Amino acid sequence: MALPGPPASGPGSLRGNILSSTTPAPLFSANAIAKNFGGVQALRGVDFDVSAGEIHALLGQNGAGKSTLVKILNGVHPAGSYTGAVQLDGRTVSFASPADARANGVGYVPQEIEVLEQLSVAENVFAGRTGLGDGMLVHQRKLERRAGEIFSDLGININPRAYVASLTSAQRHLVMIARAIVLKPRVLMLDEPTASLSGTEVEALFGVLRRLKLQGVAMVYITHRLPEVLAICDRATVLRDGKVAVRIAREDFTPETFIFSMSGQRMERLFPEHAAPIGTHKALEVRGLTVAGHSGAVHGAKDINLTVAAGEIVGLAGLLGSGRSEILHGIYGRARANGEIRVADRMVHIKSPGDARAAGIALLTEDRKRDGLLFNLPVGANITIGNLSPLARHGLLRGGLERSSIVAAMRALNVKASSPKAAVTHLSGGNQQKLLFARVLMRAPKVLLLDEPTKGVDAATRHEIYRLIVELAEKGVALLIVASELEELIGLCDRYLVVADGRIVDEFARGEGGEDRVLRSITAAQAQSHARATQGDP
Amino acid sequence: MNSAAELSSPTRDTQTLRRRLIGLIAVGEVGVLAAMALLVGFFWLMEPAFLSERNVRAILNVVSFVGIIAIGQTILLVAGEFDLSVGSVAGLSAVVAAKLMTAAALPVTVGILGGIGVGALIGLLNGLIVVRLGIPAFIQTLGMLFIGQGLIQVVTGGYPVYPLPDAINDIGATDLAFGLGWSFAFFIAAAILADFVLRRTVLGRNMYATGGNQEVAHLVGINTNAYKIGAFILVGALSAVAGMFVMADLGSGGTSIGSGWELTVIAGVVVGGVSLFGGAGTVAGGVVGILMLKVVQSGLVVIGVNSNWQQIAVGVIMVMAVGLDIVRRRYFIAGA
Amino acid sequence: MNSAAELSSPTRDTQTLRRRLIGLIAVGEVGVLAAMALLVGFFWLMEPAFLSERNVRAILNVVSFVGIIAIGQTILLVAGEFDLSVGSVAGLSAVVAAKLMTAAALPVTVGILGGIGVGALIGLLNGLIVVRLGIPAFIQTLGMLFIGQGLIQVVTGGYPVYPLPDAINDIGATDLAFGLGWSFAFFIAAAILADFVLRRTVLGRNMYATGGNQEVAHLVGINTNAYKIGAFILVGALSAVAGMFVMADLGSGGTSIGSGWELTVIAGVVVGGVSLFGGAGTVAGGVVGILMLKVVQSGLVVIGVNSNWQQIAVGVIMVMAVGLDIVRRRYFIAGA
Amino acid sequence: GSASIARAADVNLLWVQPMKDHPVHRLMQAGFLNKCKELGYTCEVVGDPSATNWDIPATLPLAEAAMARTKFDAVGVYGPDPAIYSYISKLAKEDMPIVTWHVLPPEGTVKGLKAATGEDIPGAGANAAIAIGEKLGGKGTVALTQGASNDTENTMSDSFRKTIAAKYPGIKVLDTQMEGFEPSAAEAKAVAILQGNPDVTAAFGTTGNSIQTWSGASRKAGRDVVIIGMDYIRQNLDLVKSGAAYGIVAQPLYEESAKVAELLGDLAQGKTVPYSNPLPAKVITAGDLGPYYKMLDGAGQ
Ligand SMILES: Nc1ncnc2c1ncn2[C@@H]1O[C@H](COP(=O)(O)OP(=O)(O)OP(=O)(O)O)[C@@H](O)[C@H]1O
Ligand SMILES: Nc1ncnc2c1ncn2[C@@H]1O[C@H](COP(=O)(O)OP(=O)(O)OP(=O)(O)O)[C@@H](O)[C@H]1O
Ligand SMILES: [Mg+2]
Ligand SMILES: [Mg+2]
Repeated sequence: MALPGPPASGPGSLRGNILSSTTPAPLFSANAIAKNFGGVQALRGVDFDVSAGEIHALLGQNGAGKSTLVKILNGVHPAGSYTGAVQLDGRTVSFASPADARANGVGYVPQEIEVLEQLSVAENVFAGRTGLGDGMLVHQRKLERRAGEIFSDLGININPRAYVASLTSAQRHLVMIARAIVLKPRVLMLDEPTASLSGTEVEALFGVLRRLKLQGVAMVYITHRLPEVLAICDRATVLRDGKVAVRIAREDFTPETFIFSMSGQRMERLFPEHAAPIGTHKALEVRGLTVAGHSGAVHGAKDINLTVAAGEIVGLAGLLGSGRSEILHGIYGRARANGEIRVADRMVHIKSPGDARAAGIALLTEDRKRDGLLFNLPVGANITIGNLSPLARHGLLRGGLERSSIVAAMRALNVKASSPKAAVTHLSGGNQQKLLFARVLMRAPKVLLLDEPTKGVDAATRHEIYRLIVELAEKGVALLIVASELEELIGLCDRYLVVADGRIVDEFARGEGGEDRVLRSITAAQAQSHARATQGDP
Repeated sequence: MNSAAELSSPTRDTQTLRRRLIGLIAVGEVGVLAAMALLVGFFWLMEPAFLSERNVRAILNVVSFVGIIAIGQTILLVAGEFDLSVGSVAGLSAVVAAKLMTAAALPVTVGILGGIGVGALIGLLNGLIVVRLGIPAFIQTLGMLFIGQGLIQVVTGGYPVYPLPDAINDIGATDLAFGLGWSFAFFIAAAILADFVLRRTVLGRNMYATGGNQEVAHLVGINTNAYKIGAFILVGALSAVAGMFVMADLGSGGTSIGSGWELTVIAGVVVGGVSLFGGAGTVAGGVVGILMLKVVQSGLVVIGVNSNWQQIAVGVIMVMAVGLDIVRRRYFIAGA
Repeated sequence: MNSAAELSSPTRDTQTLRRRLIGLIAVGEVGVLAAMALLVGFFWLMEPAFLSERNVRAILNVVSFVGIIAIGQTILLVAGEFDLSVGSVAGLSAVVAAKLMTAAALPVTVGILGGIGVGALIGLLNGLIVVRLGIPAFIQTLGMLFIGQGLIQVVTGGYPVYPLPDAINDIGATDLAFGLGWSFAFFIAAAILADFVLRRTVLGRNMYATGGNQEVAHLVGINTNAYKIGAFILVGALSAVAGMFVMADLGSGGTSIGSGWELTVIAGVVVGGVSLFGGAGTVAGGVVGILMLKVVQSGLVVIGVNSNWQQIAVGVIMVMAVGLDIVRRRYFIAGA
Repeated sequence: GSASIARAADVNLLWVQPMKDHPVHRLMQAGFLNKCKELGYTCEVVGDPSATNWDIPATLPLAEAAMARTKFDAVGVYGPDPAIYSYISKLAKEDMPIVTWHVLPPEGTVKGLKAATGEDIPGAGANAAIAIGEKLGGKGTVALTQGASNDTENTMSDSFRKTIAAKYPGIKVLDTQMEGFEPSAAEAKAVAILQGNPDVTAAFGTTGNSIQTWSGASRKAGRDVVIIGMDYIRQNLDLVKSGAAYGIVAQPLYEESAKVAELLGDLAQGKTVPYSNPLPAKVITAGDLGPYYKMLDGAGQ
């Protein structure tokens, strides 16, 4: 089996705790839901239900309709904009807005990052709560304390007073999860909550979800990470093209059944073989790079030394907020950085992303909503933006040429959109991700920096992306990849580095390492830096 | 970053002091307060009469009119919208109130309530159209600015409503203390209340959320439409109050009350750190901002700057005050 | 949604026709064009003289002044900024050019170049301060509006610059064809060029990206600062051109040229579908929007609406035109 | 206060005028300041620096600021809006001698006001009506525009209308339209009036720009219009001379402003002055331009 199973010491070992599924009466259910987006039939009569104390996985390929379904169940798509019925406790409910859903004890963690950047973490966690038993007055201290408690439950260290604008995208995601949990919901719907979390954080989240489960909360859990389904879910419903393809009981859970029911195909192996030999010349060499943390709150990165050979795939592993993204941003000229960068043995001075691109470097960013998509331009123009010079003569766009290259790019990455003129908001999350991938590939970069390249991408397409990455490597492109799923780095990379506190602390070759060893080197590094700090020796 | 690191070696005491100072500088209103303090000091040095009772009183009096509107505009900006019709609503409410008291011979209180009602109604209309129909606030409230100006002419036939009942003139002439009247008292009370509501209540928090990111606010269950409409109504009502205070002060329901205020008010509150794009700013900041603009205008006259150059100076100082605030943020908050 | 599904049964032919029609309605400028067509039709029915050659000519002439600025403002709005100083830049450039030609007795061409230079320089200054120092465009350009007004007084001492050299008066009086002069020719040529650049060139595409999400545009390697500064310079220079055309038309460097244009121009282009928040809109739309406003103003006078009600009607029609556009989008594009 | 009596050399006068930068207001300020220079007074002008917005609340604190700094002996307050009367009375209560101009409020209506000067506004309107009535031979249609709605212009157009109705029943006067203060927009509006009313043969405008507005419009509309407007600035004189316009109501802007300086100076030096100081405002046509050109040349304009 090429698919990795759950790690031995991971959440999977708790499988026995799960109550056997003698399906109790559903707490929350959807009957014959159909939803049409101006011609696109996103859902075609879906029946779905979840019981108290159950974690129900909702699976499906990108664009299958998962997010649409939970948005209906949460009132984001208000009653009247779809057909079918929603029932809570056996009573029919029609939510006109998320406020209605919340009032009925339905919590929701959206797929895209939706936070209030100008407010503090605590204020975000309690956003929309009217009072805390104190009438209309806000007790800032109390909010901060409660938020702090929830974060320590989640096993993470986020300062409740920090402004959300200074958080990394994974931290923002955790803030959204906390925001849903403080509601003490009876039903909790999580749309890909772990897409940007790494192993440790996922485990902490699972701890919380298990506690909620024991308290009888009904949960809907959407993910593309199949091991998580094995680890925590009681039942799975697979959507395909807006219809329920199959319902799977826990007894029948295997990654193969999931993949087959989602795509109708069997997958031989998830990670392709990286056969071609790695080139000998250094495509990217970074010496003594120090990256300033943005807006003061993120630590940045210190004294980074790394090389990536042509045709080599190098990964960056680490915990949330460790500075992996910052390293990429430093190289790409997005964050202020000092140090030497060489591309193909030539020293380059990168002051801005424009310089990086001129040097043949491309970056795929992590937060597609904030840093990736241009919502004012259609799908096609989103792909070609930044790559227009080859499509123009004397600054004049050549319409035909642009169109054909867009179509080719969409086909190569299997971007599912009604047409190149479609609005990007109408694309499902995974398809948006593929669109951005198409954009960075368009320029044929020599060095490709990928920050969470498969965030929100379904298993089948993930396989496509892995194959693409390997193909690029075989063509001599140097790749530096940040991925929160360690399996991904282990399966894909020729070598991966461990980042902790903004420094590179360890390195593993292909096949080496594993969750435990990586964690151990992170802990060691943290202890060391703590010691350094208390000795007062900078 | 580097300089901060170098500085971090001294003893604990200076460190805490430093941190406290930075904490103080980080307070939102400090930027514009500092700019204002600088200006006041400068004007006073150049011409001590600047701080004479007479001048201070004149400044405080005039700032109370636009200041009352600035309170509402700040809240509306925090909620993510803005209103260009404030001046014309002020003027319309004043002449409606004046007509009710004179032509319709109704009691003064009815006239005042009528004026406030007109303001609140226009605010409601603005809010409904912006929120429910999705017309951009710029267009709706600019349209309302024109409509209000037209209605002023229709109501008055182009002639100021004059004279007014004595009761109204008395309101304008009352000296509560230190030569300041009802308009100033109302302004201060409203400013303190509004600042408190924005800072410390759930209502205020939800207002920030609404303006910060409407989509998110909606998602977390805030009735963003209600908040926005409420803020529009508030602006309308406060504009009406301001218009009627001007009328009482001048003793005439003039047809040009409020003309040109639309940009003054927004400029003032934006100088005071309120964001044009929603979700940021405080009433204290907005009020100080507008006070600063009036201080500048008055100070330039006091120190005898040639009148042609006064407007140039106002423009330059306005930009510089905001620049100072940006520098403060960049070096003391980000770098802290 | 449902009705669309029910309608989708007929034969292929009507379906394609329907799709074509919807495609036409979906074109961005159709909303405001439809509103304008309705209005023109209405005014013409009420008073056929509305479409008399002379009236049409007069409307086109006057729209060419603000229209020239609207072209620049549209591009700047697309790039995500806006400029409130356009009117005062127009006025200042006009009087500077006039002074250069008269008091300084320089050749007319030097005067014109000087005027354009002043406009471009102010645009550059606006751009640099907004982009490099991070001062919000609202404050910087409002400050510049004041500065410009002050400078007009300084340059002229408050008196219109009059008489002007004959060469300038000739420019204003030239009849190129159909009674339309240089300002109209310039306006049309510039509008066509700018529309083409925004629609079909790399420059235009990058402008949309810059205004859509500056961070993203920066990350894909676009020099967003350069684009914004460039757009500011363009607005400044075009404002100068417009100001000088007004001056040539009037035969006098008046001190109130351009006063009040700041809101008119933005209102016009926003009515034409250009977004205040950047990244959306076309020059064609912006130009049609401002034409519509002028048509309304003229039409109301021609059909003899009482002057008190004219402004009210302008306000209402402006809001309704945008409303029509929103309805169009909601039902024909989303539902298509 | 002015209890102390000043000598000519140290007379300090203040001039308070909202919408300070309007071109016509600038002309008045020049009249005042030049007269001050001539008489050896120290004079200052304050007001809200706008060319389009009439904002009294914004103007008053500027006057207060000037008075906080300098002890003025007398103050001129621009009067065409009753909203300023309460301020006049307030200053008068402090024993400050106040003079207003451009309107002549009947004595006693504004408490404390010492003197007023200005043209006889209804008279000006009547004169314009007679000039147009004669020129048209008692038949035709007249368009009427104001810059904005304010006491001076309202009064003048009312008297124009009344005089026409009384003396020339064969002449029709259209509803008043507002042309505003921005020249290109004003001209477009005038063209629209001509288009909407093919019978218009004359136009009267009560604002300083209207001669330019109407002569431009009549040229663009290709119509012969008998035009009368306000203010003898050079461009208006030229337009009358060239025949593009018929006449100018020679508002004594310069003279009334100079008169303000005289009145204030006298009051400051303890002299008594007459309350009402009306000045003639006749209609001048192509034959009467000479002295006006001379006056402008003399004023260096
Ligand atoms: N607002 C919208 N307008 C138009 N089409 C939409 C809209 N939202 C979703 N769709 C379409 O509905 C379908 C289902 O989308 P949805 O977001 O539910 O997919 P998903 O299963 O969540 O996929 P992913 O795994 O990529 O997040 C897609 O074809 C998508 O393009
Ligand atoms: N200049 C910048 N402007 C805006 N956001 C930035 C900037 N630089 C970094 N960020 C954000 O900060 C984050 C980078 O933080 P960091 O490198 O510490 O995280 P990480 O190790 O990748 O961990 P995580 O899993 O939390 O993303 C990114 O999410 C990015 O969105
Ligand atoms: Mg989804
Ligand atoms: Mg990251």
